[in-house]
Amino acid sequence: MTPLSYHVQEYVLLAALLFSIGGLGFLIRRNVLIQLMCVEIMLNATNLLLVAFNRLYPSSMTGQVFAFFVIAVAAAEAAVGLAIILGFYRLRNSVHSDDADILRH
Amino acid sequence: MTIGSVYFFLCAIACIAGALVTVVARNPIRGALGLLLTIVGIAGMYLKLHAQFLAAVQVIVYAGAVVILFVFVLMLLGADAMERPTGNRSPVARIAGGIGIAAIVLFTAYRAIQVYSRATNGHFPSLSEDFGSVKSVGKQLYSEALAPFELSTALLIVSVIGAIAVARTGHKRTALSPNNLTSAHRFFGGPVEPRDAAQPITKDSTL
Amino acid sequence: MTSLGKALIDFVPYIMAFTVGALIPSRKSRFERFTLGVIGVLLLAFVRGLWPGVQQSSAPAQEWPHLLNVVVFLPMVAAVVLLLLPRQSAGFLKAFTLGVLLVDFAVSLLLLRAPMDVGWHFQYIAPWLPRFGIRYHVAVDGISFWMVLLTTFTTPIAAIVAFGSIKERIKDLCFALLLLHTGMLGAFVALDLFLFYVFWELMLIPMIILIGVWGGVERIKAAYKFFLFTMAGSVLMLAAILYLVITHKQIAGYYTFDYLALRHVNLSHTAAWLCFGAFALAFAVKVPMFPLHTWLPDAHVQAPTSGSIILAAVLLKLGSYGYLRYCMGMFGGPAWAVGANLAGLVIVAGILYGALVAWRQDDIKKLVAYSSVAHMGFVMLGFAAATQASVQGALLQMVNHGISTGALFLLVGVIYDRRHTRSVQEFGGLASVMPIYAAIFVVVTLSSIGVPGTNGFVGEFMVLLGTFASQSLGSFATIQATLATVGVILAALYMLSMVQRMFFGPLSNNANRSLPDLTVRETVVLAPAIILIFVIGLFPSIFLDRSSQSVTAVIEQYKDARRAYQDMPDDSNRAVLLPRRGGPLEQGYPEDPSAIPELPTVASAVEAKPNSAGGQ
Amino acid sequence: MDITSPPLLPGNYAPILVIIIMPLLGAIVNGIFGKRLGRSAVTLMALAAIGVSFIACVFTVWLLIASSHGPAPVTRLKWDGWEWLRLSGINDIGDIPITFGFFVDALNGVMSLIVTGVGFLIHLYSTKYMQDDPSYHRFFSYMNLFIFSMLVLILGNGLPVLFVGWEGVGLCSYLLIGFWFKESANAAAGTKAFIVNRIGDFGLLVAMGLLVRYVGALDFTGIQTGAAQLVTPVEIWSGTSALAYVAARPFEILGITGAAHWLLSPGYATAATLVGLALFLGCAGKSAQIPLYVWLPDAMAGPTPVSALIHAATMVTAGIYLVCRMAPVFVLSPFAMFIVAIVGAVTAVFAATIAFAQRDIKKVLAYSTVSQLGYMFLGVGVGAFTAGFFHVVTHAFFKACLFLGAGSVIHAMHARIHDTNAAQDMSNMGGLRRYLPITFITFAASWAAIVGVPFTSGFFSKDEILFQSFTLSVASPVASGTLETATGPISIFVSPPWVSSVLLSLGTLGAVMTAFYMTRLIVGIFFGRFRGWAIAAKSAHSSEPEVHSSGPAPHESPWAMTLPLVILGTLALGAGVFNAAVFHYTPLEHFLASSFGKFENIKPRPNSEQLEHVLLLPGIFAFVLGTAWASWVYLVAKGQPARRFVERNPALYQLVYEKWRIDELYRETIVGTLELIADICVWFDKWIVDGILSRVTSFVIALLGSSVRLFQTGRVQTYAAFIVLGLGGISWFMMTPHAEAAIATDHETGKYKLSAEPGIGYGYRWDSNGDGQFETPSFGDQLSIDVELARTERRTVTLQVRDIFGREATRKFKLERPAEEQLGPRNTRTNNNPDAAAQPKDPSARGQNELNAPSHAIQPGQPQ
Repeated sequence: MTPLSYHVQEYVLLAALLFSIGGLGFLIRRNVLIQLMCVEIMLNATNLLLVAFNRLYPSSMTGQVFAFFVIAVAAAEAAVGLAIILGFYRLRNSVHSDDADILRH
Repeated sequence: MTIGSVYFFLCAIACIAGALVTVVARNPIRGALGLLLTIVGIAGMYLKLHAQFLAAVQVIVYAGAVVILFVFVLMLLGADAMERPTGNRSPVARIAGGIGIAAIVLFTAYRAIQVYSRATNGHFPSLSEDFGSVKSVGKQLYSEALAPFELSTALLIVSVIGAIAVARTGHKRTALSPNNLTSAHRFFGGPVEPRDAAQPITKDSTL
Repeated sequence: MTSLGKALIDFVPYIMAFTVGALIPSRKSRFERFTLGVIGVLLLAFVRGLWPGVQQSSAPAQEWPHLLNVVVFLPMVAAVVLLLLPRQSAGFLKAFTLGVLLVDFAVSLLLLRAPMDVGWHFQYIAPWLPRFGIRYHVAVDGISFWMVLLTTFTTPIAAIVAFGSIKERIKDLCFALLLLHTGMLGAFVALDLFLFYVFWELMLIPMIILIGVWGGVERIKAAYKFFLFTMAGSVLMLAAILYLVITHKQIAGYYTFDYLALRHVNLSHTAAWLCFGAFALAFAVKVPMFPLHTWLPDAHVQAPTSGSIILAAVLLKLGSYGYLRYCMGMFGGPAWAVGANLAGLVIVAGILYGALVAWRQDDIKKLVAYSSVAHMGFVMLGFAAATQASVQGALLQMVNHGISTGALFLLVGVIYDRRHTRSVQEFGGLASVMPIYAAIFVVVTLSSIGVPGTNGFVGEFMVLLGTFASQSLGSFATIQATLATVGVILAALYMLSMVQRMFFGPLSNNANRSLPDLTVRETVVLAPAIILIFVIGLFPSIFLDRSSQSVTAVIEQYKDARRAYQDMPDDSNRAVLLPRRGGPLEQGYPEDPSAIPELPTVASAVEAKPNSAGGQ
Repeated sequence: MDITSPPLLPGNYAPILVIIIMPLLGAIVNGIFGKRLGRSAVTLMALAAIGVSFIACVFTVWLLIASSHGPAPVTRLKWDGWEWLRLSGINDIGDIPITFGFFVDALNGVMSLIVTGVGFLIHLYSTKYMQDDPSYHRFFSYMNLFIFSMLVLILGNGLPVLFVGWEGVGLCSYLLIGFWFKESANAAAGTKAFIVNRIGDFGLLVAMGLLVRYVGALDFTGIQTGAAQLVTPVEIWSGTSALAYVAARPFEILGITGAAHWLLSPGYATAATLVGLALFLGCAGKSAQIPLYVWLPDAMAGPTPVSALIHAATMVTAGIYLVCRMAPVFVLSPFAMFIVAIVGAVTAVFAATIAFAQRDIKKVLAYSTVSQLGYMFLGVGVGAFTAGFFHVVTHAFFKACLFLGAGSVIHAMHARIHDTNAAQDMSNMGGLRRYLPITFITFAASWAAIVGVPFTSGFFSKDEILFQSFTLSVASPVASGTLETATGPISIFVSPPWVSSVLLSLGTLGAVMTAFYMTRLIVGIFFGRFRGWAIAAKSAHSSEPEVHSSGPAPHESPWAMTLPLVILGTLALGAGVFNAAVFHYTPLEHFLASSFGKFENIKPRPNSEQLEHVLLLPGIFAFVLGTAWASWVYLVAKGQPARRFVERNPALYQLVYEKWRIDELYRETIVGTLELIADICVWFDKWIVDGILSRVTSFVIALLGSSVRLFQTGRVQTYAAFIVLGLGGISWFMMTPHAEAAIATDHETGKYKLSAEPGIGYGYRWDSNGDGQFETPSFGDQLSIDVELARTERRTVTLQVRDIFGREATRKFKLERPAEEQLGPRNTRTNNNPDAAAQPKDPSARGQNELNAPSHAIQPGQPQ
């Protein structure tokens, strides 16, 4: 039985698990902040996958570079997302995602 | 069971536990901490995969900045950030949806594993020693990926400005009341009030 | 008889006409006397100038090719200039618009100089989108000639009425009127199908603004309905136009949207029927024919008086003009085959149905709207019968309906401005309170019923007698004509019962007790219509001579197209290009741009018409 | 009959213009400027207009009489105006120009004399009768307009111009009947008159249409010359049509085969009959015959001079003029003549019965007019045009005199009884001969004429009609009596011999009734005790009257009213001299001969000469019986028998008093069904037509809108869930395996190379030898394969592909190498659309070809 961490399958399985938990969280939870966190989890899952495959084909570092950029974008996204949540909170003084239904009328 | 597999096992457990805590936690602060745990677990994974630079960036940027930002906003919102006891939505539908999605994702992962195990038996090849180091990533970063690198700086600046603009308290924007929404009546000159009060609205008008 | 004496003799009738006109008003307003006198003189000049005998003698006048461009685009240019004028000075805006419209009317009178023999007059061709073969091709012939004059005659009257009763957003009103005027004129003179479609749609927008902004309580619903009905029809027409153009490209090798060329495309049976159906639907909505007429009563009830006048006087005519020009012009076969059924539908469901429904209406405008359905039923019957007399009668009936229904709406507007209600029960015994108004209303009612001596009669008489002797209706001609004549009785029924309920009998509602009689503006506006009613009634040959030759040509082509349609074998699914026969009607035919300029065909070689700028 | 005009005058005969324009001028001047000109000016204008026109008429008729004896007899004086409009004949052959022109010949010369003469007298009469009416000028404007329209009608040179006058007269009667429009009853009567006349006009329009179709001419000379074309059969009921089948079905079920067979066989009528019936419908509308007479009694709502002018002397006789003018057409259809005669006779009797029970003197006179018109139509119907026309002349005189007499009585009654209905009621009158002597004498003279006292005008004209109705008969226009039609010969209807005796008996019965009710009328008004109000003793001493409801004795009307009465009275007595057929002294007949001409199929009975004197008896017998009986009942027995008759059967009396309730019958049947249909149409229009087109479509769109709106829950999660589902769908689609292959063809060498398109994680296997067996059972990654073909060999190569999820897709490629070398650079292009190359260059096909998608199957070069 070869040791656990030498095959990319384990990382793919882990990333899939993490990604589904993130997606699940995003769809189920009503709290906008938790939803944002779940998005972060999903992003991290994909980063893990990128790095794992880069490890599988080590000829160039594109996987890691790409992961690096994903982190940069995630940071920007989190900042703006939180700003929007603040604006939304000020408008509807609640973070419950169901209240954001002005467009519905 | 080598040290590596134990280390891998620990990090995996951390990540999954963190994720579960984030999703299930009633209190968002506990959720943020769950997220922190996940991120640190992922950083550990990076180390295992010889991505030292990325692990550092992960810990500094993600754990250091993003999660702290979350906690900062949570503190700003205070008690209102708490989860409102909803419950009007039947839990059965949500759980069923969740399980469904999880099943699909896991099934895809399993099939992918089958293929890859078949083709390249997923074994990690040996590496040159400075594989994941800052030098090699930096070299790649500044040679092939120079354009995206510069663009990401622009992206970050824009997002900062955007965040400030959106979250500015300054003037109080009036909420969009439903009745002065743009509609055909506005196009035809203000809200439609009966022009001739004397004129009884003919009941047999059509459409 | 010295020349001075002759001139004096020549001048006397004008002086007499002026004095009679000036004497008529019993009021002391000198402006009214002066205008009525001038109107009398103008109409006398109109009749003497157009007297059938006089025209042939003068040399064939030089046709100024740019006349139509001026007539059509003057209002559009004025509309643009209007946007720059200050919004506050309403008076200036009104004067400016009225001035432009009257100038446009005066310029359009120049059209009268050309003898309307067969062929296109005042033709102007300029390349517009050469890649698609779209040309700016405008011309006037016997059919569209009187429609142009009817438009330029009606819009100023509608403008005067509008400025009298509408008090807010004057600038938008003026803009809408000018744009509408351009749209209507363009649609009548365009000979390039693309250009026709542009003007056809351009007309819609100002009409909707007129109904939607200054209308009654449910104006927006009526505006929507009007728009949706017309759009649904015209979108199908666009599809048919494109199919025709592509088929023409396949069989003749080059793109062209020109009516002259597309008329020669003889489609296969199914394609011909589909295209005919699309065109006929678009025009049936506009006419309005039976199943698609329900927008008309709502549009009329909610439209302001001026909107109703233009809608009734001109917009309905576009439907029937389009049917004659495009449906019968390009799809002779299907039009002939559907002729008898169309006549049947139009009689039972147009003339009789319209009259019966009008009889039970309480709202005057709705009553007049349904009477328009009946009158336009006569026009379409005239086209379906397709004899020289019935088509000429139908064309004249279009002008008559424009004048008499326009005047009727004017009169309804008069009492609507005073009492703000249109239901007949509110009025009773008005004749004792407003004698002049009652007298004029009875005169216009007589014209709309079709009492001989007025214009209504001449149109209906020619259509009916044309239908009796119609060949395209075959064995049904006599029965259908008799049924249509019953419409004449019903017309008297609903109009007179309305007149009796409104004017005769005791003064039931004391709100009517103090109603003022016609003001100066209203009499001045009504005078030309009243005099024209009698002029056309007694001297219709002025109008008929100008359309007779073109009508003969149209009927000739209609029969040729039918024969070509019948020679086409049923199963073939390929279109054929009909041979060109030259002659004045194909002057301005779009040549194949890519082809090597072979020997000029007979048409362009025979006579270089001085006016046609020609070429593609 | 030539249409030249007398040598002394150029083409157009100007006085006709004077006859016509003067009344129009009068109407316009009075109408527009009347109020400002003042009452005397209006009177002067009105009377002058009609007077000048009358003088012009007299001059014209005199000229006609003078010039008709000369070497070149001139019978027509014409004035052609301008070309009104132009019609086209059947399928556009022939051009029918209609000119706005007038002409005078014998027939309409006499008519114009009556119209303007009697018209002038009535105008003179009404200057006094209407003197205290506020809208005095409007009345004379309408009267002048009426005379103008009537002149246009009788002088018009063709049916269209006649039609202008025809409807103009209808319009004027509408205006005059509804003159006192303050009471809605009068206005309603006016509208009713116009609409009923309009139904008549419908008939005239249809007749004109048929004439255009079959004769191709509308002016009278054109109709006369082309009349022969009318004797063509017209299929009015095709036995084979669906309608016939439906109509015959019930009879077949019931077994009445005769009726079923009749319905299934095609029905024919000659065009002349159709035109004749349509024309008669027009005449019935205008001259108030059986179906359309209802408007005349209600028309009494207008002022009495109006009734005198319009409903006695002129307008109602327009119908007879039309029949006389269109005699050439009527004569060709014995059936139409039969209908005219029968309707005339029946109307005469029917109207007389109603006149029995009327108390309002104007109503009695109205019904007597309808009855007398029935006589005229009877005369014209049997072919005696001159007799019919002569009765028009005499009737104009005595009926106008009767009406004006009644008017002067009503004028007198108005002094005390102001309610119009009561003032016209016979029960309030009686014994007026002492107070209104001149009115009484003239009334008696006209009574004598209408009753048919021997040697009065009425006697001669009515007796002539009775004689002609018995002797004349109309033979069929075609000698053989049958006409060829598509389905075999049909016989033309000829009135059976017994008809003439029926007509004579009906005429005599009518004459008896006329005598009875006229005597009842004259006795009721002028004899017996005065029932109006108590006459205060004229003695000078008692100033105020004793009895409360008493008043001054009714005074005689002023000279302006009595002068016309005297003139008309003398004419009523003396007019017989114009055409005393009994004494064979008939100047009118000779004068009119030029207008009517000789019709060969109007044949008198062989022994008519002897019968002439014998047939005087019915007329005299009727007069004697009627007058004696009526005078016994009302004069001698003071009306006792009448009252006993009323008590004995009150229902019958009430029915006859309410005019057999014909109005209510029409109200329920025709007007009722029309209203029902109209209501159905309105409902249909609103709910079905509008319902479907706008309500249903808007409902459907609203429904679609709301159902889609359900998806917009407003919760972010639902949107996210949908996004995920969408992604899933797309990825599923992307993952389905597609087996595609490019084929490189080289027909010379026969080498074909198939290369499959790569896919993520795909496995491929081929069957190149076409045996249905895959070379390599497992899915390898062999992307391309080479195939070698001999000449004209066909082979199908199959490719199968499997993706990572194990789903397979297969595709067959049919390869075929053509037999021998074809011209032209066929195989240079090796795009993936091999068969495009095989197309010969054909522009029409090229278009089609580019349209359809490049197919992979290689068909050898035949074009689609």
